[in-house]
Amino acid sequence: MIAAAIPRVDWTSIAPVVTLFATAIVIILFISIARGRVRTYEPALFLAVAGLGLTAYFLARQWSAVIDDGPADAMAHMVALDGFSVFVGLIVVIAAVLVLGLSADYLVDRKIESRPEYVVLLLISTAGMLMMAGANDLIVVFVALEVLSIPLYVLAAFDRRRARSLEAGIKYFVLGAFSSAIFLYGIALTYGATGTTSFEGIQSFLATRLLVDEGTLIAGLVLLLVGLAFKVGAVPFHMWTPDVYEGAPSPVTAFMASATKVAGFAALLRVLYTALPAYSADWRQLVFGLAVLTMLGGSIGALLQTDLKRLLAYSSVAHAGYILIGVQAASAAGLRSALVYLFVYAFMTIGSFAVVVALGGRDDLHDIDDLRSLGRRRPVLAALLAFLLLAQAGIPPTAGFIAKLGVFEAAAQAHSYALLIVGVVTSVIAAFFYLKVILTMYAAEDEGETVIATEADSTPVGLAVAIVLAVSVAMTLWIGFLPSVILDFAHDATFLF
Amino acid sequence: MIAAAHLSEGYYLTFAAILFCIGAVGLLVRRNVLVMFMCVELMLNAVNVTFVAFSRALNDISGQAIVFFVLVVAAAEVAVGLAIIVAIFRRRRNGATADDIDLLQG
Amino acid sequence: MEAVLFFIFAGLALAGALGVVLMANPVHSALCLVGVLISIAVLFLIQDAQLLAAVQVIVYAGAIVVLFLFVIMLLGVDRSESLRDPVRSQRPIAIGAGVISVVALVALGSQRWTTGELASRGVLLPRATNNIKAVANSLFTSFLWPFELTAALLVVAVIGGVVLARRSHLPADEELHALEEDDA
Amino acid sequence: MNSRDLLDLVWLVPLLPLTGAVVLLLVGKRIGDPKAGWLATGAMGLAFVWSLVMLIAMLSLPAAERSHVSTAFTWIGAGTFHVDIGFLADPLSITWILLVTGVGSLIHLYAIGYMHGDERYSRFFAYFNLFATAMLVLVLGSSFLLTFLGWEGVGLCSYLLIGFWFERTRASSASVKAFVTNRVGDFGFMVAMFFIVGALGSLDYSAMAEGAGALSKSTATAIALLLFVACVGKSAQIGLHIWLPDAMEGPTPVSALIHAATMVTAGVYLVCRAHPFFERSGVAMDVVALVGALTALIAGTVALVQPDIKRVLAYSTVSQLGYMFLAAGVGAYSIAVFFVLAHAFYKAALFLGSGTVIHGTEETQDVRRMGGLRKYMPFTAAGFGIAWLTIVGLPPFSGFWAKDGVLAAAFYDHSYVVWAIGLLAALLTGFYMTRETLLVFAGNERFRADALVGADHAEGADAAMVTDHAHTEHDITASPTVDYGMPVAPAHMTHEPHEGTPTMILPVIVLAGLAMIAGLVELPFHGLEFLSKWLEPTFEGAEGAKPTSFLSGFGLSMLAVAIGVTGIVIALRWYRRGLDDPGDDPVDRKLGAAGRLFGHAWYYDEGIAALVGGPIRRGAQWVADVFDQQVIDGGVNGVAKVFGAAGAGMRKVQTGLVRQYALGIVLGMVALLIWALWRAGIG
Amino acid sequence: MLRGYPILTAIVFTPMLGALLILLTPARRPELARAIGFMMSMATLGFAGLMLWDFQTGHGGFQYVELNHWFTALGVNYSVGVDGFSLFMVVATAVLFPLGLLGAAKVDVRVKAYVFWFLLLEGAILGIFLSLDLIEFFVFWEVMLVPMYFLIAGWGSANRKYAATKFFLYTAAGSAFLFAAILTLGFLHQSATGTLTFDYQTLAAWATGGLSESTERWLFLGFMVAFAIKIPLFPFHTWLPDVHTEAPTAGSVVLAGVILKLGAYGVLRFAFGLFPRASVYFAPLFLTLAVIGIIYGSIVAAMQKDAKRVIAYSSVAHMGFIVLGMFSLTILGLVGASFTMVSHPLTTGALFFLIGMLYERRHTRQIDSFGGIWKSAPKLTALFLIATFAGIGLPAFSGFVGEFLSLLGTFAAHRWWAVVATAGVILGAIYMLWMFQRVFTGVPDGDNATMADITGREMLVVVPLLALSLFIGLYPQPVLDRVEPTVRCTIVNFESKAGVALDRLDASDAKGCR
Repeated sequence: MIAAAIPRVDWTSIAPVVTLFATAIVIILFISIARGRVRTYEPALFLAVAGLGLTAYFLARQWSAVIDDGPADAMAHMVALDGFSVFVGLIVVIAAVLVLGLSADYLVDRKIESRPEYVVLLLISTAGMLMMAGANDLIVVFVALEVLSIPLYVLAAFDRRRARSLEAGIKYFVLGAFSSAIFLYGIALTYGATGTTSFEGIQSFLATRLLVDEGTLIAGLVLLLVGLAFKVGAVPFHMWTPDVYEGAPSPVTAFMASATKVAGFAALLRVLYTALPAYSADWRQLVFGLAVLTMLGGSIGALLQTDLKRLLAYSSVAHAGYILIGVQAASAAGLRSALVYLFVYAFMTIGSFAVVVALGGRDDLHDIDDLRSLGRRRPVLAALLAFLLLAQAGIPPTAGFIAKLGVFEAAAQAHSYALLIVGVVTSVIAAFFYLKVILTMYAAEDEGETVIATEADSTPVGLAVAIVLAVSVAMTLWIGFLPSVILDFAHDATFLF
Repeated sequence: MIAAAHLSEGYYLTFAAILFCIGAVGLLVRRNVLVMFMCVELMLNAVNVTFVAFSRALNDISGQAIVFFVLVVAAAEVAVGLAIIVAIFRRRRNGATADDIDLLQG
Repeated sequence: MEAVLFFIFAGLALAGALGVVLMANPVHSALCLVGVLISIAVLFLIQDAQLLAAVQVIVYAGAIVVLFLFVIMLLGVDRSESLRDPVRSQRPIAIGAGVISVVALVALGSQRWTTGELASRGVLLPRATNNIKAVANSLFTSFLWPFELTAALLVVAVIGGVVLARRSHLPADEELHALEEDDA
Repeated sequence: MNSRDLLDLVWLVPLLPLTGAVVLLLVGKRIGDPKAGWLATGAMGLAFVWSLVMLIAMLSLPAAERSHVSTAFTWIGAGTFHVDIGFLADPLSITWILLVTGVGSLIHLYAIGYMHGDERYSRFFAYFNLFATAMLVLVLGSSFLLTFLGWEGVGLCSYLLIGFWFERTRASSASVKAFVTNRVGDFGFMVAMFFIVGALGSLDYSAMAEGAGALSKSTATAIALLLFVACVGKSAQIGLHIWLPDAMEGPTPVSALIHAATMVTAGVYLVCRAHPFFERSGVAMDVVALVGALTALIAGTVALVQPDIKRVLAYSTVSQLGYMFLAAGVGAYSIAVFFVLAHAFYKAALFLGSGTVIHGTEETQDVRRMGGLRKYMPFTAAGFGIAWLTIVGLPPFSGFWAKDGVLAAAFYDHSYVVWAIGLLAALLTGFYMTRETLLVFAGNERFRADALVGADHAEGADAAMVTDHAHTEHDITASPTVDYGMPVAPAHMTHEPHEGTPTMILPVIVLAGLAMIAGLVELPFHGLEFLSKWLEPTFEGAEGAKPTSFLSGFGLSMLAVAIGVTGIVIALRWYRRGLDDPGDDPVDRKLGAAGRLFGHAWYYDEGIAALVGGPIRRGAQWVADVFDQQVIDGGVNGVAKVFGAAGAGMRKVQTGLVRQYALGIVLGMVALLIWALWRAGIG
Repeated sequence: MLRGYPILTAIVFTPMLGALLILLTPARRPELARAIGFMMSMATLGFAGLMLWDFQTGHGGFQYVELNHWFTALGVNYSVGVDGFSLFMVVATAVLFPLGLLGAAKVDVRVKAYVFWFLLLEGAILGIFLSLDLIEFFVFWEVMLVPMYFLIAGWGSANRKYAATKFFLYTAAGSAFLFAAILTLGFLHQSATGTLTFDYQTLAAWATGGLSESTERWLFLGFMVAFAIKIPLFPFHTWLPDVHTEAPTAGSVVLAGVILKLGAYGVLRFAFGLFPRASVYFAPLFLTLAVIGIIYGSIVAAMQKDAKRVIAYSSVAHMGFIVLGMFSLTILGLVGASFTMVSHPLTTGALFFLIGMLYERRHTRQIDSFGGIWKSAPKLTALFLIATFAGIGLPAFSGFVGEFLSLLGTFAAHRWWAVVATAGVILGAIYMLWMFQRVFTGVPDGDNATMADITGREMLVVVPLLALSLFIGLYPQPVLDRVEPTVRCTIVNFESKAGVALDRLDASDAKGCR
């Protein structure tokens, strides 16, 4: 009655995840041994970056394997090795490196304790995301979701001396656990309805069988969607985002906004595109509704915000809405556009948070009013923030425009004209609050007040943050001007899905 | 292999649905963070019951295997969650409820 | 026989669940939770999930709930909660939503709960020893990958617990001080 | 060089004054006073000489071939539409350029002295030359569009010159009023051109000559009437006449040149030029004749009681222009042109004379404050007197022949109504011109400081001035159409009145002389109708009715003279000795209520001013302030407000309570579940 | 001579290159930025002049076409070309920008940034006029907003934040629909033919046959919303006065001069080219809006208290003439509209420069606070007077030719619209002259009495514009000859695709179009 033998371990497919775990363990061991004797933080950072670099190398290996042999699965069909997983994995790894860059000085400056552990948690979370990218089974999705989320709960609350950070942590945790339970229930119902949790199993089951009584499956689908919508921050499951983004340490927020969102969408795309294509007519309706609400909610919610991080949180909600447009298209173009959007979005948002980090600010509060006449006080930072915000607003020739163009094209192609209209209209609403920030930096000056250079103005931007900022801006510009590379990359990724 | 006179899985599943929703509602109406966690545990248990019931109905062992993962996840969540609570309550000894944690809003 | 046991323990479990939600004192809630968990263990048992029943009692009732109680005591948050909800609309809406959810889920499921393919990843084995084998088999073959990954969860739980619960030697931000003064 | 080659050079005529204008605009200040004036006058004089050359060249051609177009280049060509910059030399245009350059030269000459000492001396002459250019383009244009170019050009110059003394609010307001009123007419001109293009495909006069006859009556009527609207504007016919009296705010030479001799007759030119349309229509001719007659009459009534020396002349001009249209309206184009010539001479003389008077009396314009000036300025008085005799229509001066020709043409055209009206207007002309002449040059001297003030009439100041001041200072409606009712200003002269300089006297005398003898060009005797013959190629087949017999013609003439003399006699009786009390004008007393009606120009201006300054302005203000800002822009901003409110709502929902966020999740789940129920076909 | 040389790319990217160069200059040497800016915009003018000189007359299709792949994954190419519609807009743009920089010598804060944005704006606008790919067009269309936004926000007057935001959002709102329509069009084409492309010529050739009439109408409206806002057509005009009042002088000049034309150009090029049937169908609607705009703009202009607002509303009226001419769908109307598009930048540009000079001298634009300037600043007044009359549409100035042809064309097709619009001629005189009267006549007092007259440099800015206006007013043929073939092609397109006989054309007109 033994169903199967122990599966052959396909190292290619799991190498990235394993590498990250191994790095994390190495760092933990190092901490335990070296604590109190030598500095542990810098070596931990170094090890982490090296591990991430190695991971990227393995991802590249995976890519060539996929190119050569086509998509495959491994570990008893639990792991998918395809263009999609590599693409998403790459975004996540890049995001993790950039966030480490943001964190390096930040943790020191703010006197946050347990810094090496921070690095470990970040690595494990990243590993969870990689797992998610290659998930081929609902159970793997669930476990990966937890592996990436639980460290994030801790990271959000990491600045323990700040009440806001703790509050972010507890809120994220309660709601995260709650939505995980719902998601899990969805898995259970789907399991009952199809007899399996494997994507391929579900897909082939639904492809070969015409279910008469679809109640359980539909209920499962709905609950799965709720859980994933929570992770990607879609309205009305978004309410945690503003609070958590605002309260969490800025680099963590950057990580959540970029990598977590990527992972969430990876899961969503996997579940919907791989497991449930037979029900695309149904979930397209739901995603349609979610997309509309998310775009509207994100852009309208941001209108009156006074805190920069909170504003960026709402903006990330709005972005989720645009990505949902790509999801809703249920086509290769939709998938590709969503991937491109995620890629671009990661850079834009990390760049924006890099400015937030560079600006410092007492108690990590970021009132937009404090940006007053930043254009005069810190011209370079102001210009970069303005640029990144305009990119987020989707103004060409930035990557943001290419991203939006992609999802809108997908919508048009899928005849989702209503989404297209809502999308373009909310872009305009969204432009308002980005402009509000820009105006504060540039036009608010010389209204009778003299520009007072604060102490923070003279603090130089740390090298790591500067590099992160430069990379983000460079990518945003580069993709804006010459998007072919990334478009083709994403195209191949979807082709090999 | 399966005895004929089983109770239909519908009973278990209905029970699980009710339990799940009690847990969900509990999380919504309680203000003590620990009780809220317990409600999450209720929800997870409801899911476990669901898995086991389906497992039997499908005559498929994986449903039971999955419950193990749920258990692990629940344990890890509780550990971290309680740690966060401890960290918060260290600072605020006067028994704050979830409603008092509202610095972040708007 | 199964039906009788089911109704008894399902009823107990629901009562316990209501207890968790309704008890004003968190300690009482925790105790009710224990009742729920044990009842569910029984339900596992009657469904031929012997291993799970045992684990349920050991891990859940034994470890998790104790942890809860420990934290409650540690923090001294065992004061009863006021029964009036300051947000007046919350309770009716929550209950209404809960009821609708139950009705909807049951209505959806009761068309026909189980529609899936049978025995896709190994069949159930009736007796307890066989059950353990079957589960183990499944975990180490089909679910090897997620099984390995759960290791990460445990690592995270440890690190997270340590990091967060560690006593800080640095003062809190001014803001926190201010809040403490407010509370006092 | 044969005469056609010579006629090709007709563009030199407008070019000469244009050169003058450009030079003066660029370096006029450096040329200075009075050299700038001499330069401008020289340019005009040369233009006149060249016009004479053109005349000779034209005369050397056989009558049937006296039409020559010289094309410079394509102005606008698009699609099938094509207009050239081209000049048409034919008897009509040659006549007009002779008039413009001839009278223009004299008035330029006059202005040298008149404008002496003005701080913007050279600019005045630049404008003057520019005006001449535009006027010459107007009459020489080979198409409606080029005529329109000139038409607008003279409007521009008129604007500039009326507002020449821009420091005076009255002047600047009058200039705006003139331009805007003319624009109303231009509207007609433009729409007429659209019709013409639609009907004929071309705006060339040659196309009109060929195609007008074949047009439908209604099209022709539309074109003709629209063109006439333009003429009404430019020639200040009844309805759009309101700007001309105000135009007297400009320097007097301007009044003489533009608002008497040349520009205002452009309407007559246009009717003559476009006569095929009018002929084809028929109805339009009647309208022209009737409007002309009514204008002659009504403007005459207004002139009766005006106290301002120039304003009497202004209304007189309006009235006289009415005669010209009357003539054109009954088909007597040659007579109309003849009238234009005659009028140009005598009215220019009158204006220049009045200018000299104003100049010599330290800017006094109120005839009630003059009197007996012939003693101080004998030459001017002589010139003015001759012109007076001419305008009132005493034989054998040109005025007689012209007016007689008009009335006869009307009578023999069986247009008895307009004839009767014209006759009546002659009575008025006789009266008001005599009144003015006597009040200025004869009778007691009322300009001295010790003269009676007429204080008891001071409170008679009424509406005209009150409305003038009621408006804000810079208001389009604040233009001084009538000064009637203004109290007599206290005498302010510090010196004795004096005669003008020789350059000012000479033109008056010359013009008066011309006015005397101009009748010779068109005598209503067989073989002596030189002008009609000369113009015959232009007005081919469109000659007005002729007296059937000498006797009946003579009878009519005598009747007209008699009526004119009646007016003179009445005025002589009232004003022979001037005014005992400057504040007490007999005409006011005798006419009573009618006098006030006439004095206020039938309240037409005040009515329009009240309308524009009142409801129209309030309406526009409402549109600008309420509708535009609150309705339209309010709508735009309202959209933003709606989103803002939604954003505020979202902030409110975000209470910070984690339970509520969870509730959000649950509610979202419930919504999805309800969708699922619907999807699964349950409930 | 220029065939084979990427002259158009040079035109678009020279200013952008200049902008990059300026970034490299040190901020404390503004004169360097200014010099580079002026040089690069002059170089652009040089290229544009070269193109104008070399442009082949009597040829209605695109010239100097360049086609390069940009990102084919989304069907987007970099493709530029010039025809009669865009030719003079490019030249007008190239003329206005150096003058704008010259006129902005008074800007003394953040000069580097100012010149940077200004050059970027020039490049974007030129890009809009030259793009032959719809997405590329849209990219430039959106890019243009940014520099303009910063110019208003950074160098505007008191209420600049409101104005900048309003400008950006209002225009972006319109563009949103344009964007949606472009994408939809592209994908309808893709699903019909299998090729994903946004190439204008391909789509134009396909659209009428490939789209149902109702789809065509919706797409047309999507395009028109964007264009109507930009033009701006009544009732989408309220952003214009707000922006004009707040924008710096050169910004206003460019805004009125070319940015407003972008909308009209969009209609000519894209709405007409892609959706001929819908254009015919909706023509009465837009004619009516145009006529309302003419009358309404004039009335509201008359009542303004701020000189810039007067000109702003006058632009609404002038743009009404342009729209009127276009939607007459006749050769004369289209030629007239195109001509007005060339002429309006000259006259209105001059007016805005002059008002800017008044503002620099008196720091107010309130009409009431002026008076009698003629006495203290006669030369400035003379130029203002000329600009006023040029703006009114006095024959001999360029405005007249355009308006006259527009009206003539409209009259042939829609008599009563033309008649009512002609009435706008009267109103135009009222508000302009009334403003002139209040500002320049009377006796000056206070600061007005001591106002400095125009300087040589300022003359250098204004005189060329007015001289050009006079020149093409008297001799418009060079412009008309280059515009008309393209207009004929458009009309041929209408006749063959919309199936209506709009004008008297023969088969020879269709040659050399596409």
